[in-house]
Amino acid sequence: MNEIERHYRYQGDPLHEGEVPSDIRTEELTLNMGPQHPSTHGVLRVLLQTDGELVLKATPYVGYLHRCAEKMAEQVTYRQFTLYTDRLDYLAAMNNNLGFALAAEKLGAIEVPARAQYLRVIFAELNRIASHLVATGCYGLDMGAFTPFVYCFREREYVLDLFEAACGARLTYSYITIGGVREDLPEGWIGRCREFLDYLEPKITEYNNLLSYNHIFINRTARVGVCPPDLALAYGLTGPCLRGSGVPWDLRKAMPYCRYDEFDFEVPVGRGEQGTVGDSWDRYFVRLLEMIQSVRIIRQALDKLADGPVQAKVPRLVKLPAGEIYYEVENPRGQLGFHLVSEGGTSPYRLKIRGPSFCNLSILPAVARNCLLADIAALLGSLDIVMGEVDR
Amino acid sequence: MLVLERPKVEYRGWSLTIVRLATKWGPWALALLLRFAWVIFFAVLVVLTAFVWIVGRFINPLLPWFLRDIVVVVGLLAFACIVAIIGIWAERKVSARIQSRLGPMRSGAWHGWAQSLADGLKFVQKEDLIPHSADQPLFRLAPYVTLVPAFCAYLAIPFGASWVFRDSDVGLLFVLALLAIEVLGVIMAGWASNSKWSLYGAMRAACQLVSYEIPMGLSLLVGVAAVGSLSLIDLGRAQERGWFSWLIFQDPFLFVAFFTYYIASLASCKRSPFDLPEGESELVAGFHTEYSGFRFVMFFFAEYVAMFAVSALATIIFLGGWNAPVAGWSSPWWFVIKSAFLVWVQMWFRWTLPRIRIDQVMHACVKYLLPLTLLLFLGGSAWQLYDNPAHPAFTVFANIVRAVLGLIGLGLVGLYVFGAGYGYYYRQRLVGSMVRKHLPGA
Amino acid sequence: MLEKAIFLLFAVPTVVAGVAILLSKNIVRMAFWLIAMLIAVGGLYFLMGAYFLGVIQIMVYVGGVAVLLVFGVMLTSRQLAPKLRPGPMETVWLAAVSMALLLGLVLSVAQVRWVQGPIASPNSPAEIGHSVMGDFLGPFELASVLLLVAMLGAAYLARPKVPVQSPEGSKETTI
Amino acid sequence: MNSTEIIQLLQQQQGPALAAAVADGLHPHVVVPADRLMAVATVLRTDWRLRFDLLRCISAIDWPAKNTIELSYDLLATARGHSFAVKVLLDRANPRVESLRGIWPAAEWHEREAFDLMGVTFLHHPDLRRILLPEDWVGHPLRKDYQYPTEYQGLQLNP
Amino acid sequence: MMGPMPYVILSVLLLVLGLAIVISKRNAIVMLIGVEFILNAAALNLVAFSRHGAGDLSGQTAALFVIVIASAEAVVALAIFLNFYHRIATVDIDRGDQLRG
Repeated sequence: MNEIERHYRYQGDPLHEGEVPSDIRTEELTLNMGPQHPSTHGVLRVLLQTDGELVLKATPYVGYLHRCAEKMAEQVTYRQFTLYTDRLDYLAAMNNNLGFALAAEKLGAIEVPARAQYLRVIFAELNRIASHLVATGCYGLDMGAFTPFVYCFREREYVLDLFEAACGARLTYSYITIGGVREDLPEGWIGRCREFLDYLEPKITEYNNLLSYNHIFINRTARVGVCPPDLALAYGLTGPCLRGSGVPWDLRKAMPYCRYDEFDFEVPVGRGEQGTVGDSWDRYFVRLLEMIQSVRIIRQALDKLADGPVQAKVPRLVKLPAGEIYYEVENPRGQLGFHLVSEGGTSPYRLKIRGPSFCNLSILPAVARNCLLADIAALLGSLDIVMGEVDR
Repeated sequence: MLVLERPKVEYRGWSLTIVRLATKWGPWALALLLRFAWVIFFAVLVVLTAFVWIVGRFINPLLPWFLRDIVVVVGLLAFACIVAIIGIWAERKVSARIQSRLGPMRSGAWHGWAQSLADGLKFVQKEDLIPHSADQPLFRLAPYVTLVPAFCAYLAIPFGASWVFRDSDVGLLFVLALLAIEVLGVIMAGWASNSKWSLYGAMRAACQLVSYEIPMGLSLLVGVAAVGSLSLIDLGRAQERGWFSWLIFQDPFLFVAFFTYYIASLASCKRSPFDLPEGESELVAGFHTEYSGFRFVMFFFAEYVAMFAVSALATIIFLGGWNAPVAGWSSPWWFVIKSAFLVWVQMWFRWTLPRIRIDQVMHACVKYLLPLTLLLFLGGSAWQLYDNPAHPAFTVFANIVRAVLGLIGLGLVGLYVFGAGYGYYYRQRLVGSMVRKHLPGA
Repeated sequence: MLEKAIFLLFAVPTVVAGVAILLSKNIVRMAFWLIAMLIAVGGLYFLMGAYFLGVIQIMVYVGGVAVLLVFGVMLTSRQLAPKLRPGPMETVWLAAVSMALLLGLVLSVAQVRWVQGPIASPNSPAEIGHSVMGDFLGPFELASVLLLVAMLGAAYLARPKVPVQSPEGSKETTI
Repeated sequence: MNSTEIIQLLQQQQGPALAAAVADGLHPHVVVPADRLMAVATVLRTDWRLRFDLLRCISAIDWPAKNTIELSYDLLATARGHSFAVKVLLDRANPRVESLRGIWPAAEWHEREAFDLMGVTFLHHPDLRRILLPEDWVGHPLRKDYQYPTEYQGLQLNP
Repeated sequence: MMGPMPYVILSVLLLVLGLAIVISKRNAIVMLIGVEFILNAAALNLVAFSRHGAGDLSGQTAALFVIVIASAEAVVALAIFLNFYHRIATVDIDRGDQLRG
């Protein structure tokens, strides 16, 4: 056991089992927060060892939504695989498409026109707003406040209408393809998009008074499910979960892609306002602030939207040269990575997908120890898991 | 262009056909009844009195009193059912209004008034299964043990100065005792359905309800100390001299006692921030996870009946039950309006506040509510010691305090009315999605 | 005649509850039979005009102690419905002893000639208050001391052996 | 630090261990024999100049032609902002390698997935069992020569 | 008016039932239930005699004290049984034979 393992021991990391105080011996229930449970956001099964109201150990079981997208990638051409990327993180399909398209374009050294890149930024950020709206709404629902859920979904309705006007679909768009964007915007779309941005801005302050600074909500989420920064990094947490723990790491700022370096926006980081740094409240609040930053980015992107083609000249059957690349994109839930190995054929030789929720979920056993049953719901809600990209 | 016309929906279930028939022929029957209402009413009255007079003379002098009690009890049960039905419908409409949606609009003519009826019929025809390993007799008994005390509470609640089934001089304690029995129904349900989740619900319910009975009882006793009698009629009669004679404005301790009582009553009805026993997001559905069909309706019903009963207690003791703000005009309608307002506030809490954790519930009760109510009780009874003609200086001070508190009360009511008006005036007419109507051809 | 009818209405459930507890095997059912008995005895108090006592019985006993008992039963019963099988010889001896005791007591009670004193009228809590503060003041103070000691003792006995570390260890959660 | 400096630094620390090193191209990496992986990983994690604290992904690639299974560990240093990869070539019949669970706990689930879908066994792994497929599944789907099962627990599957 | 006789007979019945429960059942909690039976029998007697015999309500206040003390006793007894339960997994009285611990 080298000094690094000792390094992780002090946070009660489950490297060694059995440090549960043994002489609490009222009846020990093993409880199944089964695949269908209102607060597990999808088909996730968590086995809880509880003693009365106290949860001693929580072990997640995944794999109920496994469709083996990676095996199918080897039998499908590059253009056809963009349809599978929609189904990975079904709440942020635009960002998944963007990730795969960028990885393929980098491997094939395909040059994407400027207008397409700005369109990609606009749609990726709009999808980030929609996904964060779902996350904050469902988190309010987990805590028992039903109303914010309904407000968030009302706002999300406008984003989905914008997407429907642009690419015809509301959830699985496959709008961003290799070489650019499928179609150009319908006329009048930009005006409606600005109207939506002006409509959304005051709404976020409304959610703050309704939920974020609500005394009961703060008591339920502050100091609950605390992930210290180095434990979060050790378990590979990325996105709002990592930034909630105080690590200012955002791929759009650190390793800019698709012209993100041309926009100025801040990276909100959890500062432990209501409790300690890295608790559920921080992760929730970072998502709220990120929505405001996304609005700023979209506004700047809309101003920079130049005319021009939206699709580079890419052959109908894309053939990428032999080679290998690992490319990551900043998704609403974290860094979505594509490890693309190609042998020069029309379909990838091997494609490994690194889902952010897969790593975010892996911290659950380490953090959910000696907490109450209701805290499990708080912790899971704040990690914002989507089972599509955990099970792939 | 795709034109969406209203889809022809065929209801095949017999329950919904009844609702459709009722809503189709209902208004006609109602109109007929209304036109000849007065005639029918007097006819029934004459027949009844003749029957009672004959029975009284020939069979047994005690019987008319017995009949009167039966009629009153049936009336009370009907009132409780109506309260629950309106409560269920109102809860849906209130939550819709808060969440900027319409709520039930289709079953029944105006604003879906028959929605509770439709729910009831839906639940009646649903199969209510009993889990195999459940404890059969306890499982069947539990809904009744929750429902019966909630209805019995109405026996002791006076609607008007003499409108009460049987006024006993321990009326207040009688209602509190009945609410204590309701805990057993919840525990029985949780234990009998033999599943871990409902066991958690039962455990939580037991802790919460038993521990919140004490602050609830104590804050009521502060009012009783002011009036000196436990009977609800005396409590009501002591507040007959208009707005400033209401107990809530008598002394600052009583003013705070109203709010502690209200919080404790929220917990004892398992409502809003304290709805842990059936915390949906953690416990699936808490103690009534395994119940379906008509048994579930009983739990659902008992909740609304208990909600109104508890608010009725609050109005009688703190807000002067059937007495109007102006001295003379006391009538049962004032009692119903005030209780309905308190029930509306309970619904308002439910759709705005998240749920608190079980250990916070216990901490709130033991560390904050209990000592506070004990202090209030001490202060309230001390205040009563000095607030009598023997200490003229203090009574002058007491009158000033009474006036100030009354003005604060008026201020609060004004604030509420202003807020409601402001909200109504500046509400945003939300028609469909704001974006859709701009799209070409939409 | 009416009073005897109502008396039987409340007396029979108490005896039935007692016998049911003797015969039943499932602990939880026994607890709920106890609650039935307590409510029936409360009814008897109402019949005898002791309204305040009846209400207190229901509130304190049924609402508090019985819930505590059911809680205790739930916590300690390892399986959901533990079975208790007394041996055959035990039931015979039990029946014999209890029958003998019953007969002896009833016969001795039957011979007593009751001096029919004045019937107490149904009283209001105020009178009970006066009597508690009046001639029962001594026992009242003693009872309050006893309750205090009982509460402290119970809290001390039932504290968790290992302080449970709450999230972030800020405050101890004892459930 | 760009990848050439990283590779020079690694050569100083673990000179003989590096089988091959590719600095330019889209995926700068260094190939390490299986038994030296733990040492190189510790250097990458603890050296103050490198400080790779985020293990992004472990991908297992099956090369039946070269009869090897290639494991690629993609790393990222959030403090320094540079990224790098370490590759290990294992023989295809019995792929065994040391588990990096002690250095990066994030590796636990990635290694379980590699074991589940590709059949790579990791030594000293806390609980090496299938993560995505059911416990009693036979075979490792992501291998190139994987035959689709026609029957699973009584369910017939006719392709 | 039927005098105190029926109440006395009922309380004797309750007493016997309580004793039978305490003797026959080996579970600690059920013995507690038996004790509750006996206490209720006593309280019933008190109230009956105060109504028919003495004519005032001193019996009722005595019954009030019986209830108060019974609840205190039940609390302490349950705390002891929970502790007992911590030491030995079951609540079976025969098992509680060692004096240590």
